Amino acid sequence: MQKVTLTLREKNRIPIVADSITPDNFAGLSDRDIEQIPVWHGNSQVFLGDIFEVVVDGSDTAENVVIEINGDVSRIKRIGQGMTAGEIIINGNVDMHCGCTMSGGKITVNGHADNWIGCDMRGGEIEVNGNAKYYVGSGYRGDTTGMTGGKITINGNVLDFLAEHMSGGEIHVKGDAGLLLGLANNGGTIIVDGDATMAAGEMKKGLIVIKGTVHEMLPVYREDGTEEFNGETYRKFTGDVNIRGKGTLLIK
Amino acid sequence: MNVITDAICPFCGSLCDDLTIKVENNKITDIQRACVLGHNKIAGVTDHARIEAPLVRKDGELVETTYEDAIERAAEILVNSKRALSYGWSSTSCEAVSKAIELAEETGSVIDSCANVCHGPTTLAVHEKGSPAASLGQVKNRADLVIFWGCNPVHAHPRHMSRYSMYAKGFFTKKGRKGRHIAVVDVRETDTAKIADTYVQVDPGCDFMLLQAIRSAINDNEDVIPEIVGGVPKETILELATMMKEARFSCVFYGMGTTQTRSKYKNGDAVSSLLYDLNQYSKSVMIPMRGHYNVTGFGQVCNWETGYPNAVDFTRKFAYYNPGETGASDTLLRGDVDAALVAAADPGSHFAQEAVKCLAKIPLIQIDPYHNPTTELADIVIPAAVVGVEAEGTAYRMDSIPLRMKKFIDTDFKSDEQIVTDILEKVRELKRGA
Amino acid sequence: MSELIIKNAAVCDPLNGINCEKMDIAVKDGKIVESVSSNADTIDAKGKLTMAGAIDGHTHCAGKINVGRLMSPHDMRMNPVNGLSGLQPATSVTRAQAGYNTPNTFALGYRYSKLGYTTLSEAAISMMAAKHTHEEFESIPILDKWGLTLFGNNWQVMNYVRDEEPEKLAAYLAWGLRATRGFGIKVVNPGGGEAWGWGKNVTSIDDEVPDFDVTPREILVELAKANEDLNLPHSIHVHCNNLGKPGNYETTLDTMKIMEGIKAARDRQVLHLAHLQFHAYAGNSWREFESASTQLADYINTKDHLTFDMGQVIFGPAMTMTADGPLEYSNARMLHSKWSNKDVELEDGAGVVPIVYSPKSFVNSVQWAIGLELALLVDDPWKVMFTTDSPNGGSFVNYPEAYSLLMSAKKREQIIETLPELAIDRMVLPGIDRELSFYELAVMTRALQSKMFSVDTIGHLGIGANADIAIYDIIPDKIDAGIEHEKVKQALSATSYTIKSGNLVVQDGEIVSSPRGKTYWVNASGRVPSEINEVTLKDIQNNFRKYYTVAMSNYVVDDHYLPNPIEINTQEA
Amino acid sequence: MKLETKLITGRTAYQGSYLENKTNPKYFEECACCEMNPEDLNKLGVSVGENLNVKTAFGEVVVKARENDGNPEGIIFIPMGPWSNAIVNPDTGGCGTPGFKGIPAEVEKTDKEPLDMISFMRTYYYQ
Repeated sequence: MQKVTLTLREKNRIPIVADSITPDNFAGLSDRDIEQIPVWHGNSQVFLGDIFEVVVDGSDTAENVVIEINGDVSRIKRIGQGMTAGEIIINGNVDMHCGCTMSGGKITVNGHADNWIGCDMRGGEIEVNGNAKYYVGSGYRGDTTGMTGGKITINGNVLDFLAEHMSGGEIHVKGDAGLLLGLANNGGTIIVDGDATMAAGEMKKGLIVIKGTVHEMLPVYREDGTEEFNGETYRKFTGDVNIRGKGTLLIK
Repeated sequence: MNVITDAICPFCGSLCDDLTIKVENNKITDIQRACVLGHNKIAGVTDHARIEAPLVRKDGELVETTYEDAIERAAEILVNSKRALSYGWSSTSCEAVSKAIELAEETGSVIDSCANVCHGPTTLAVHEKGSPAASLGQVKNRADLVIFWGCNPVHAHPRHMSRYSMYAKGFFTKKGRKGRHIAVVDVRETDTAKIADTYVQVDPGCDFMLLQAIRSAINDNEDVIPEIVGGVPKETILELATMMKEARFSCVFYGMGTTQTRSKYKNGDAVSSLLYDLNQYSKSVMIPMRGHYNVTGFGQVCNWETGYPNAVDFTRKFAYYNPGETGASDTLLRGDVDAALVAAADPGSHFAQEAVKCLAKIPLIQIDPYHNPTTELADIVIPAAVVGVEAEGTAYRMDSIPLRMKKFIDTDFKSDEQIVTDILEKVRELKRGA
Repeated sequence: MSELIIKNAAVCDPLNGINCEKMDIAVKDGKIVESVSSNADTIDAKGKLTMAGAIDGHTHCAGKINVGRLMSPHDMRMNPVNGLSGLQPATSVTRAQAGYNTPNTFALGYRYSKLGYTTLSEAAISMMAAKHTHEEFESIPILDKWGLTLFGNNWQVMNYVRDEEPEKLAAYLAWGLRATRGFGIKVVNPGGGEAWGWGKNVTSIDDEVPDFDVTPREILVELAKANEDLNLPHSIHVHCNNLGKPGNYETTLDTMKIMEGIKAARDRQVLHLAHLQFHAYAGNSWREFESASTQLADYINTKDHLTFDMGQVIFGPAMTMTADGPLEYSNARMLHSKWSNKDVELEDGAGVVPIVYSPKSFVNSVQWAIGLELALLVDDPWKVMFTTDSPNGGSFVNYPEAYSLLMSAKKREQIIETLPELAIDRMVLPGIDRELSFYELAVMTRALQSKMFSVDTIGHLGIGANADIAIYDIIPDKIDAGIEHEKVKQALSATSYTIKSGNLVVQDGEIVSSPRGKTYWVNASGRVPSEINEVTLKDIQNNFRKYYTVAMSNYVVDDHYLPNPIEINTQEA
Repeated sequence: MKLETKLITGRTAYQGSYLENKTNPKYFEECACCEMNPEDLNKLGVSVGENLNVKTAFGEVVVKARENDGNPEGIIFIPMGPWSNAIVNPDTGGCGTPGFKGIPAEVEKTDKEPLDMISFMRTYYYQ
């Protein structure tokens, strides 16, 4: 077990890109080593030690590294990018691209997350105990496959374009979702406990369940009886008919 | 007297190239064939209040200075910034754009064009689905159906209709307007809608729903379409679909009504998907109604020089692109830039209040021929020649056809291209010194 | 007065009959000379393989590649070929680089230079957007460029063909080359592009083009004749009808046969067939799809009037881009992929569609084999130009991969073993053991291009040639490319030195300087009698007045767009 | 009386004609105005040329009333410019572009006068 505690020294406005904050990168490193990892602050390079007070307890391999981040890191991007193992706990709001492309391990955000959390995720787990903004678990610009594996749980609400181009894995939003969630889903599972608007266009395959109200049902799904999901009965829709999709959309 | 024929109008993305300009003693004395927008811009070079000299803000007031001083101050601001925003570059030449990109790369800045508040979402839609397009002459020579969706050319592109779309006569369209069906889809009955054959009124923000419904109709999936979609009756939706399927050649011109409304880039994406299916039955293309005369050119140059069409962030020395994060409005709303260079655009007028507030707080350099709301916020103001009137250069029409803009009259003002070149040189000098 | 001497080079220079001989090369003022003074800078090449700068005779490097870029921001982030793809930061010498299949202009220049390339032939200039191509040319550093102008679906061309007015046709072509500053005549799916204006296509060389009362056959033959009447340095450069369709090899054979009677004005082919791989398919459906490379190679081996390029496929993501609009639409429908289209009034069209060639796909695997088969089954390397039709078959940064496939039967065998059995049944590659030598590779990448484009200053290292030189970290007599194919691939991926017009631009695989390149264009107007020119101009003006949406004066590319021009005047030749 | 509407902003030829002439009072006249259906004007008891306060979740602005029977009831139009942009939705929706159209807006009659360009910029942006 290796515990790394990062405490933000001073809140920044110009974004810091800290894709080096991962258990993989920190495994086996001392506080001095970690302090000397370079990160971009705007167009200049600084070091993690300039940004955070770093305390390391123990030394271990990535799967046994726990990184705890304290302070408002709502202007620090890409925390946990590409991580394969271990754990990150963020006690505060976090900036964009947290946990993007990660393939293993767990990130917990005890605050709100900005856009693109868990984008292009391959595996592992993300839990946000507040809200998240746009493009949770989506693909990046131009890509036609986004999240392919892993699980994202948002305990609050999310904004538009949840899980765009998702092709695997699971997303559970316990609050409401915004516009156009699950666009071009190709095999992922999306569950929204609250409401959603214009859900699930161009779904090829996969499952989308909306437990609350769907505002403005897109005219691209064919009603196909009912289906049970977790002990409850839903109206079942199949589509997107325009791409001969075999996706399932369950709504109340 | 000097008569310039086939002159190119530097106003909108129609980039009309048939103007005749008469010049006497370095004064424009006659402008033929321009619309009111183009005429006022070209005539305005001498009529309107120009920024007469470089200005710098001292104790809250803008006071005159020299080009040299203004350029040096501008360079200092950029060199000292951690993340500057370079914005605009849409009413200027491709040559100036190219230099602006080099400056952004050199200073580790973010650079974005007016597409940010205009057709930026169109670009995002192309990333998703591509763009089935054509040059405007294909519409002129072939189209028997033209659909204006969320655009109002009577006001925004006045000569578009006679030169390319509504009235134009071509090889297969000898009857012009008579042989062509015009449909308008909009949230209000615009002046364009008033002269159309079909007007479909859609509820605000429901374009995406309507486009999906038409696509379902095209694909013989009428059964999934409810009786009313976005305020439009099913019957009308089926009529639109039939109209599109039966046309020999159709074009959807789309504007801000699709990009600036709810669902944003998904509307353009949906037009593209609709055409992807429609082309199995009937030839159909889509062309965005671009606003600034060379906002298309910015996209072209930025795309070939950086790999991305706009919203490029060079803070990490390589090109990083992600509208929503690196767009001009995004950076200003988040307040995560510490200086701005604005050229050939007026965010003071055309950005949302929250974004303008950020511009007002940070050091702001403006390059422009005219005093405008951005000037009110600027700390350094560098007057420029009017490109397309006082300086030549390349511009791209809304259909990506390049044209070389002419210079009609001489001026003592520096061109945008020259000003940026000078700033870039000064930046390099300062960096070498540092 | 800059002087340079390259010592102890193992020179491979087929145009001068030199096969990996140890020599010195002297350079003065950008040209190769007999000797230089003792003040000359020295490069000790230490027996390394030294060739003329390579020439990519068919690549999509400027113009519609920008549509590809716009469609694929994810391509900018892709990095499958280390050092030659992906996002790379700016340095004190280089601008920021991005991309793989559709890299930015700077990356194009740097990466081609690292591979030892010094000249590019853009495969298609859209006439009306020609300024765009030249703007991108200007932005691509280091390399020299030219572009081939699209004429195969042009209204005025089709009208003159139909009306049997060969002189006016030639006059129009000369005008078009000048207006677009083009190098030669490109024909893409003749007639099919016009049909695509109505969402249709043609399916053989004898289909009638809607509304124009001509056939692809007539367009092809008349353009070929006019090409020779104008004494153009290059032959017509043809992308046949029916690209990418099973059974299309018959159309390809037809196209080759109708050119047999054309007399060449110069010592070169009268027909160049572009990316032949895509036109060498047998079978009547995708289920029956199989290689037709034998049928085509058998014909080519008996004829001397044509050259072709491979259009080799590279496994992985690629970006198809072509003036063949209807093809791209059917590609997009078949692949369920993004689709861009760009028809140009009175002239031609274009489409761009991303693709992934998968070694698990039987069709893709056969396509991969066909390119290699064509290059290996045609005996004479002077008929075969090396290409991937970049980025249609794959990005140019993969050329070393394809070179090593041509040079190693063992490597081919290793890959074939992994392909679907059905694919192996439908190809002839497993039975081919030919391995190309460095000499033959130099023919296909340099010497042939010099000849087929009639540019005698490039593609070789003789006295008077441009000092465009590539030196690779290979000792030719100490390597067996058949076995050490991986080593060959690595060495050909980054030169020890690339010299462009006498300037050192690459050293040890890194860009060390970035001079501007030049642009070639062909002026054939001297071959057109003035009275013919006059009447033709009237027709051109008429088209502008009635049908074009730009003025004629704004259409032509002026000198501004060619700051470093090389004008080839066909009158003088 | 207050009217609940949806705000659309955009180009007009008149606003566009003064695009490079924004210190001209005509630019102010052509931008600091709100086009409404005559029925909506009736409901508010406002005549053309009188002043309206338009308020959204993002700000408020005073503009002159104009009539346009092309606007359906409940849809108001303010030409693009500093006045309209004081009340549009700044959120870029993760796509870079703010919401310039379809913004819920509350309209009522006011005695306040619209601010000319320079006064407007100073009032809204000089702290």
